[in-house]
Amino acid sequence: MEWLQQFLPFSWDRLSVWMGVICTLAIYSILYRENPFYRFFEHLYIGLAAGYSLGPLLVDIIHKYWIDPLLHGEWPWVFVVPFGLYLYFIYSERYGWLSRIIIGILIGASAGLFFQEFASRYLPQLNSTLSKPLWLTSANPNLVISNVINNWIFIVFLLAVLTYFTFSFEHRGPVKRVATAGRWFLMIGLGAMFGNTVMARMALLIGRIYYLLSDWLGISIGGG
Amino acid sequence: MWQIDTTTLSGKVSMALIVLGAFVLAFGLIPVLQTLPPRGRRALIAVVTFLVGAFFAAEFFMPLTQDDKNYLTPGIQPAQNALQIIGSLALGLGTYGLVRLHLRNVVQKRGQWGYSVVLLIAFVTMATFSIWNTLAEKRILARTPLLDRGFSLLFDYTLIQLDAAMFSIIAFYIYSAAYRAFRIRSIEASILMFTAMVVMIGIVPLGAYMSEQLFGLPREVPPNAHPFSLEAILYSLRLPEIADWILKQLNAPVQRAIEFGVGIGGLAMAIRLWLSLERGIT
Amino acid sequence: MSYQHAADNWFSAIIIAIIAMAVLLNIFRARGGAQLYIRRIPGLDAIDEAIGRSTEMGRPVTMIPGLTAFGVVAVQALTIFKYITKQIAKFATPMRLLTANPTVYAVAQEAIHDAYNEAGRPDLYDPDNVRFLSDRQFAFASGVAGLIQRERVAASFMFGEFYAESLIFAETGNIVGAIQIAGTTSFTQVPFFVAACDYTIIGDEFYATSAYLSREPVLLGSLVGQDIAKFLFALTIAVGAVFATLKGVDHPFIKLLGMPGGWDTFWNAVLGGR
Amino acid sequence: MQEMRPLTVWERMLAIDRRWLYLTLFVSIIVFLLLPVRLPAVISPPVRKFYDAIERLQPGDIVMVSSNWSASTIAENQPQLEAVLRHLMRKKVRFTLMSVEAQSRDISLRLANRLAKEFGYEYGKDWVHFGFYTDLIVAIKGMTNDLPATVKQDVKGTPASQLEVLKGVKSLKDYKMVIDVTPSSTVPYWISYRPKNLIVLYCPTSVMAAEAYTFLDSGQIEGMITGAKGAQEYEQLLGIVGLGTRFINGIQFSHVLIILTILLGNLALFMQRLSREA
Repeated sequence: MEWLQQFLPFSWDRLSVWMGVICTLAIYSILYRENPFYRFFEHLYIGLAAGYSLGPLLVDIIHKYWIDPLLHGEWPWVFVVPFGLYLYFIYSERYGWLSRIIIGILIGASAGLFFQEFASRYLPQLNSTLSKPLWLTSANPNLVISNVINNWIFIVFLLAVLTYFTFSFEHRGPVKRVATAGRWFLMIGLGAMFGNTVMARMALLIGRIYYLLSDWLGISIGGG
Repeated sequence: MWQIDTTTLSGKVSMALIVLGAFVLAFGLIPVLQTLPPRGRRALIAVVTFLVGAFFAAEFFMPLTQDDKNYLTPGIQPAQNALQIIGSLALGLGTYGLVRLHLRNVVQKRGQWGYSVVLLIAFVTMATFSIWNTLAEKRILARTPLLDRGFSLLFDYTLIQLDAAMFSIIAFYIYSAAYRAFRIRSIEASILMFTAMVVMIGIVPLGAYMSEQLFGLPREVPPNAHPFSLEAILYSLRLPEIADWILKQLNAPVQRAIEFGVGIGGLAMAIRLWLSLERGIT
Repeated sequence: MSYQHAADNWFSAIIIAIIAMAVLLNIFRARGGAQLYIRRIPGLDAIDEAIGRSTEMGRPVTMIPGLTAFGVVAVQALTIFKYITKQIAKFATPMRLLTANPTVYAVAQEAIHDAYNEAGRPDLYDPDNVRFLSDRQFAFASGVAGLIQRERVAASFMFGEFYAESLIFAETGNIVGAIQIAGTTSFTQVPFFVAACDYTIIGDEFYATSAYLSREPVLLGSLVGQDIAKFLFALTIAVGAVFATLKGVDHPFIKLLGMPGGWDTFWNAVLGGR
Repeated sequence: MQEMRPLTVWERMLAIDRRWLYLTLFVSIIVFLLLPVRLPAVISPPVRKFYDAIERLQPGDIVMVSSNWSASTIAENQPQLEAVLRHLMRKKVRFTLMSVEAQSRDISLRLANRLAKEFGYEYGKDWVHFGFYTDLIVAIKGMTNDLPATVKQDVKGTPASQLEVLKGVKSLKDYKMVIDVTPSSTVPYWISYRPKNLIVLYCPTSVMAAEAYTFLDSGQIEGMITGAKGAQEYEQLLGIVGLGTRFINGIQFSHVLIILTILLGNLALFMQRLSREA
């Protein structure tokens, strides 16, 4: 009976593991059908998640960037929070528009910062695409025929998919064929995403079942 | 000039007055702002949005005075900290909205309000423990066994488990959809499915095992082998190699074309938002 | 490899300025009343075909904006639903618009009401047909699945931003044999829609669909400007690739086309009389 | 109207209750995890480049680890973060952690504390955690211009100026590398706003992996570990048995199961349509 003693939630660690198992099984009960057990734990989850975020928010940000500087006398910081609180008028009819001033600050900042992102994120990709030579020439000595073939495939695929995403002119004749090919090439990219997404979702369930087998039931899984 | 010595009593008092003054100013300004007509309000929002955007855009576009810096760069760092604060207030908005909704459910005894009580109790308990834990880490509050045990139970063994379980459900939906929803009904769907299956098998160890045991393809290629020699070609037919080639040569250009579409669309959207051309949204 | 400032390569400032001009000019042209052309994407033909077949079956049609929060994508999804409602109003086919966001629900009521008026059938408008099921992801999904199965829906239209729960809609739709058309800007969901639905409108096409239907000037002008930018990218790639083939990948002109530091390298080479 | 004839075997197969399918998957994964099969991984090029990039680091170099995952993707991101931190500590490299996801702040801190004990890494001298940041772009730009002023203090409240690990570090420019362990699209912001010479290494959940191949091609990302599968490859390179190795049988055989299920579903539909026309 000794292993039962070990297994049941008498010690603090075992109680914690059992708590984790109950939560997991409660969420999985929705697979059978919606039930009060699931609903209780779902609301528990939403409440805990919202409550937890206040720690990092208030201490790691508000305390560090606002309260601490004020305690050290850096007075210009004082205005950020009082005006920032206008955000909380968002639900009121009369004062709702005040919150949109502060939202305007956030939107303005994200728009102003986007120019650097456009340059940094997309131009190196543009440059890397046009640095793909399409023929064996003396200008690129160490080029191999397989590179040239791959470069052709790369640029043809890219331009075809780009053509598919154009809308301000009618797709007729050769352009229509290129756009249709573009949608088929798009399917290859989507196939790669499909395969990876299935792997991701399976891994999350495998992680949960591993927790039940290993941490709860104590079965050792050595990865085969 | 931007610093008050708060070690002295007079320093502390003046700082407290400044804080009070800031709040009085912010909330005293509201009646004044309310007098603005609707057109004036939209104009004020548009001007604020434009000025904030202009600051960051200008810092990016202005020529440099010395290494990697221009006239506006020193202002970037404090502006970032201010945005960090406003960003966290905006994040807190979601929590505020959630609590407000469920409080109303409880007060008005709206249907199933019992669950709202559960949510609010969980919220208050976890908020207390989370704030206490974070403050204890910064050695502002004492760290007691109650804190360690309570926070660990609520965080490690409840919130973490519920979060992990909630998202693992999706695997079940994918599996039942695989049986009844994923139809190979058109050329497009068959291209997608075939690519997905090759990638799914090619990227896992099973792909290599099958290539070697079932199809007898070579495990590796002698370094000096000619690119078109038999070994090289057989080697490139292994499932892991095919999957890697699909991902690197066929999938990459498609993703890059999508990136260009998203990037150009993003630039157009940034300009529209910056100049408040987007009607009805903000 | 990254830009701290446009000065790292003024080519970036030039290309951003050209695209900005293209977008703004076309927006003001459209606002000035110019008729900007946006092609009718095949997705719209698929929608019309689905509407036609659903009227033969005489069973209801569902419209699902998903979990889309109120914003640009939600407004455009409702534009598409308005178009569908006007088409089915001619055959008095019953419809259900199911939302997971209270703001979207309120705006949707208004949009569907206008749609029936514009179709000349205000009598068909029933406020109960537009419903707010729940703001929780899986509760909303099971609510939609239940309705699709109970009413043996003929066609299901899903437009907006979607997450993993979209699989439940698509699967239930397949079980009852509904025709399904989806359109989303969330790329991670597109593969599943393509596999599960009859037709899928992908990424930028979503914006083109609503622009085509709403003729909204800012959207039209922006799309035309974006097309010009895409043509500019394609041209740069073609010119650059040919140049790289002839002159070599490390030529200063290649560095000029987008690499940080490329501007100074190029002009030093040119002025240095290479 | 629906003819009243007995359902063919195919129709019964398609009309199977969804809950039987869920049970099949659950039981199958338990079986796959317990299979005593060990298939060595093939090291994919992105993982090989990731490993080589860290191998090139010298003891004393400083690296930023951005951990942005909550427990919802713990099965994919935790194996990655563990493998990467073990490799960094083996190389005696200084590292600093930061999070733009609230939950990740405490998860990554607890995980790093556990591993640091194993390698004798001292908090404050060899590694620190900078805590939570609401906005990633704003944090990166701030740190690129002036790291101590942006960070101000670590999770333990020690001012940045007194952190020994930050000796000689004025901004992100003094870092060798950033490793982004994330389930969301945070890497494009690292690519866009980082200092010029900062190497970016990427640990995405598999959902985000396909999109990143354009950044691998352009060199904006040096290496990538794709989900738990990539972690298994990395563990094989490190010669350790971690969660990736323990999950891989579940992953690869569930792929086979999914493929067979899709084919079976299509076959059942095809046969059903055939029998209805006959």
